[in-house]
Amino acid sequence: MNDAPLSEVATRQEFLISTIAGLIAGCGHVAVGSASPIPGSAALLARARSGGAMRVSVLGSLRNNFFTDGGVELFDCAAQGRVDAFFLGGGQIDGEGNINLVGTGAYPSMEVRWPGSFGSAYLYFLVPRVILFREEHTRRVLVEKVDFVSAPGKSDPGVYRPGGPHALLTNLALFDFDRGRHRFRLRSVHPGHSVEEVLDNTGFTFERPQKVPQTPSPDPETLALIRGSVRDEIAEVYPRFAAAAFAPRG
Amino acid sequence: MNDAPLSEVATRQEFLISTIAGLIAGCGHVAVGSASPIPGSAALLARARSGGAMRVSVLGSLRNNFFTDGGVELFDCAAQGRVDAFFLGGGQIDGEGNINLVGTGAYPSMEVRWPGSFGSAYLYFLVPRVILFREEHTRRVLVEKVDFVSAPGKSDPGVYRPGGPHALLTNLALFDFDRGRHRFRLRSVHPGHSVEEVLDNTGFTFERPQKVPQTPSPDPETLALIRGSVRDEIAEVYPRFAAAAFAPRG
Amino acid sequence: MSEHHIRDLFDLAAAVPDGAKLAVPADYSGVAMAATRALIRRGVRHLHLVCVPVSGLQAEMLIGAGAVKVIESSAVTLGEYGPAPRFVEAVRYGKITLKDATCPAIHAALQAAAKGLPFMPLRGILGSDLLAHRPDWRVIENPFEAGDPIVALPAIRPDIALFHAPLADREGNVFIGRRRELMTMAHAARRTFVTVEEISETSLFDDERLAAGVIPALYVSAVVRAKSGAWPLGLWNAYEADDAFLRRYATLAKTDEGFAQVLARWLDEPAMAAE
Amino acid sequence: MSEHHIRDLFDLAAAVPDGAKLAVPADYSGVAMAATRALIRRGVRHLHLVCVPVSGLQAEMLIGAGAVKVIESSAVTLGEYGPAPRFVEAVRYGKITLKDATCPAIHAALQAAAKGLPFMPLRGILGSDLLAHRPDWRVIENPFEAGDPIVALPAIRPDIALFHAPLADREGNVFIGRRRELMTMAHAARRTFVTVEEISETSLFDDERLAAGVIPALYVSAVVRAKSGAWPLGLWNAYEADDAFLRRYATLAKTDEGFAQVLARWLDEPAMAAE
Repeated sequence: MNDAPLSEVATRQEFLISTIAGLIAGCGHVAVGSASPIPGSAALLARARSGGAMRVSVLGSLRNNFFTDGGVELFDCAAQGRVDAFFLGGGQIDGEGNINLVGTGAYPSMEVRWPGSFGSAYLYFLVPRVILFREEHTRRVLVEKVDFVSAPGKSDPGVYRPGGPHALLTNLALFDFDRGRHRFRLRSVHPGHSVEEVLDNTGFTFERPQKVPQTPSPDPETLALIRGSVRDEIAEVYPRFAAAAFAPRG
Repeated sequence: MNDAPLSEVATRQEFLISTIAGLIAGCGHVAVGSASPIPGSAALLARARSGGAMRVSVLGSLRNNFFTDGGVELFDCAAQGRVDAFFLGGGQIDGEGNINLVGTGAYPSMEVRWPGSFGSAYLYFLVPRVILFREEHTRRVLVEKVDFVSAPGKSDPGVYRPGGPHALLTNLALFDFDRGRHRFRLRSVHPGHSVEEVLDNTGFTFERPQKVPQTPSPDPETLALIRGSVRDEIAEVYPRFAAAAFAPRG
Repeated sequence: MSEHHIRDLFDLAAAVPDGAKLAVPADYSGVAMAATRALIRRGVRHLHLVCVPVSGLQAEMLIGAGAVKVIESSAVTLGEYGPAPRFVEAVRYGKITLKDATCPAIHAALQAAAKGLPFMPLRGILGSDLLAHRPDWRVIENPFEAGDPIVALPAIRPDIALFHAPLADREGNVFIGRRRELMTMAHAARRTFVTVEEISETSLFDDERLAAGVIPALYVSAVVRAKSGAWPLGLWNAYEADDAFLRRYATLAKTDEGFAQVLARWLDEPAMAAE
Repeated sequence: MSEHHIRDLFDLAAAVPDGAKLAVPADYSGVAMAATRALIRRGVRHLHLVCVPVSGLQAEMLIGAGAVKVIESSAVTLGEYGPAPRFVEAVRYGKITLKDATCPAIHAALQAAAKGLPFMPLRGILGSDLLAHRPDWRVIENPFEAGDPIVALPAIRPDIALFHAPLADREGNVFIGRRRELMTMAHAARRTFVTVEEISETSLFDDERLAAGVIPALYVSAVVRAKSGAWPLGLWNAYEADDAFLRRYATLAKTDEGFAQVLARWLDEPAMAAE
């Protein structure tokens, strides 16, 4: 896996797009928030493969966003149970699935301040399948305990919470989240990387099978879709991403 | 006052329109509910006289209704403090200003059932100047105590209530409502009627001045306005009313 | 659109189960009368009718036909044509369960469902006998100010929202213009069935001006074409109510026999385009 | 429109008092940057900025210019152009009071104000550190189910809502299309100031399609024409953000000197049409 534009080899972004698309297959409605070109591309890929069964709402798009009730609609729609999957990131993500989009150090005068929590403190509770996606896989990002909980990975019994973390994808590996044990479990390591590398670069403990499989690479058909209709569609919202992230068309 | 179409004499409806217009003069925004041709005409008259200072929202109109947020907007708008006057009727109205739009006898299997409370249980609390308007002036309508309180004339201390009853207009007379004492006070009796007639036909006690004035009749200029632009505008919503209620143009 | 097997009014009526909590709009908003006729023809029973926020001929005829068990409404009236006689009769003899409401309470309870909330607070209502007869409405304290009571209304989540609109497209997007209460109904309900005058071959999202007044297909389970689908009621910007029908109805429906006669004639009217 | 004396950006800026609670939209919605420039020129101070539900360059520049005392937002970021450097700096040195929120909480609190409610309940949030740092947010019991905690958010009633739209008419009706959050802002705020690209000589209510996406003049205090009024940000369906400006800004604003330089240059740009 590398960024070289060889048509038979996926770029890093194409690989991630393909992997995320696999995580949301079968969903009826996938919503994509702002500043999310890779999840957006993945949702468009999954839709292309669904034979018309999947809806996708890409925030910021005019052509792939059918909301007509303003900024609140995504949140209402999720609370109605009409959003099956969503994507969240995090400046920090910890082993219990807590995410931090606010900053490091003591609140409020933080050493490092990030933009803020966006809709995470709500959507993490209400969307059944939340995919945590953060490209950087380091002990700086994947920590034992976040400095600030923008949105918790687990809730007390009695708290209304139909949603929560489903998986965590980074540049190195893919984890499932075990909602019973509130811990991540390594599902697969990406080609060119090892379990040791994952262990070295992860600040929290996690479960793993005795033999960790490799994350599958996209097949040629998938790559053609990504470099074709998906690239064209995502370019509406993320033109610079579309120009840089994909290998030339086959 | 009669229904004869003599251009110098107001019809009963024209007289009421003129009287209501006087009650809402100076308001910034007057809203008119459904099935209210006389209040609607009165609001349009008051607007015509205001020199552009008054807004009017007539429910059911396309030309004189600028709401764009659906059926809830009138109520939200009132709660925001942006509706200065509204009109309510009542199958029964009692001496404390309670109104009943539900029926007579024991709820729920009532002897006489009326349509229902509409928005009264809300707007009566929130609109500063609610005009009670009921053409029939009898002891059947104006009762000592309503059988069912759709909306109360007064509220306990501590209840949020910027609005309430302001006046009561019937075919016989005009009353003010004293919000301190929670009682009506006779302001004037319409031409051709007497205080005795009002007393005989009112089921509740009310205050009155020693000498009760006569309700003023519309002047020729007002009648011309009513029979001109007001008639044309109200015809959009109430064509049958517009055809029947007005004297021929002068 | 998720229920592609619904292709005509017959299918639509078959898809409304007995006992459904059915939300319907006020006369000014677009009432699916052709679909209502199909419902009565199929003999629907035990409906829990939620009127948003009031109803007229539709509730009246469903009640007269014996299709309604519970009605939640702020009013039922034929408006200019007078009282709704079958409603009045059913109330007097306790044939239907009443949930008397006030307009903004129904809007707020639907908005609660549309926001996935268990309840919505609302001003007013305190001291009204409505509250005394609605054990499902509670009075709570404003958590931000002691001694400030406020009503809490439980969310209304209809099983089905049913209404008539001027236009939809092949995807199931529906133009409702300024009739935003229809949007709230669709957001709040589990399923939404819409009848329309016309179906556009191009997407309603192609025109940004139109788009602002569109319910997205995401919320729409089925669209069926029904030309003059609001008749004998009117449709905004399209046609007026049928004055002669409504006059005749208001007179005849005062008696059981008269109602049976007007209902039978209405059910016998020639089938509509989509039926 | 109620404030007819406001005829240009100078008047508009003069009508925003120091200390105002000012609601502004997200970048995708229509940001009144020309008006923001006029505000900074007039030296506005102590603003309580409510970002609906996030902000970018606008909050960043107001903060850099020392105009902001309190900021309530779900995020401040330059998006593709990276962190908002003046915001980050102001946070680190405690120069502004933070009211960190989450997007639906800001929407809900504005909807509470638009409905005249003291508060709105909202799902989620429980267990987030946001709640720990927002003493104005409360946790109450769902009155309809014991043991079901839910957050109650106090209404946000802005003194002024300020945004940029493509079109208004002479009456003060403003077309906002699908950007309904602008409608909620206008309903919630005491006063609403709008800058627009164009002013139509005919009423926006003449076209029923357009009408569905219109904020009625009833809620609009003043409309001022400002061609390219969102620049250097973009406006939906009209123009893109100014890539070169934003790149330069993101680089220069990392230092006090760089920010002073880019701000001074921005304030010196030739006056807009309406100024």
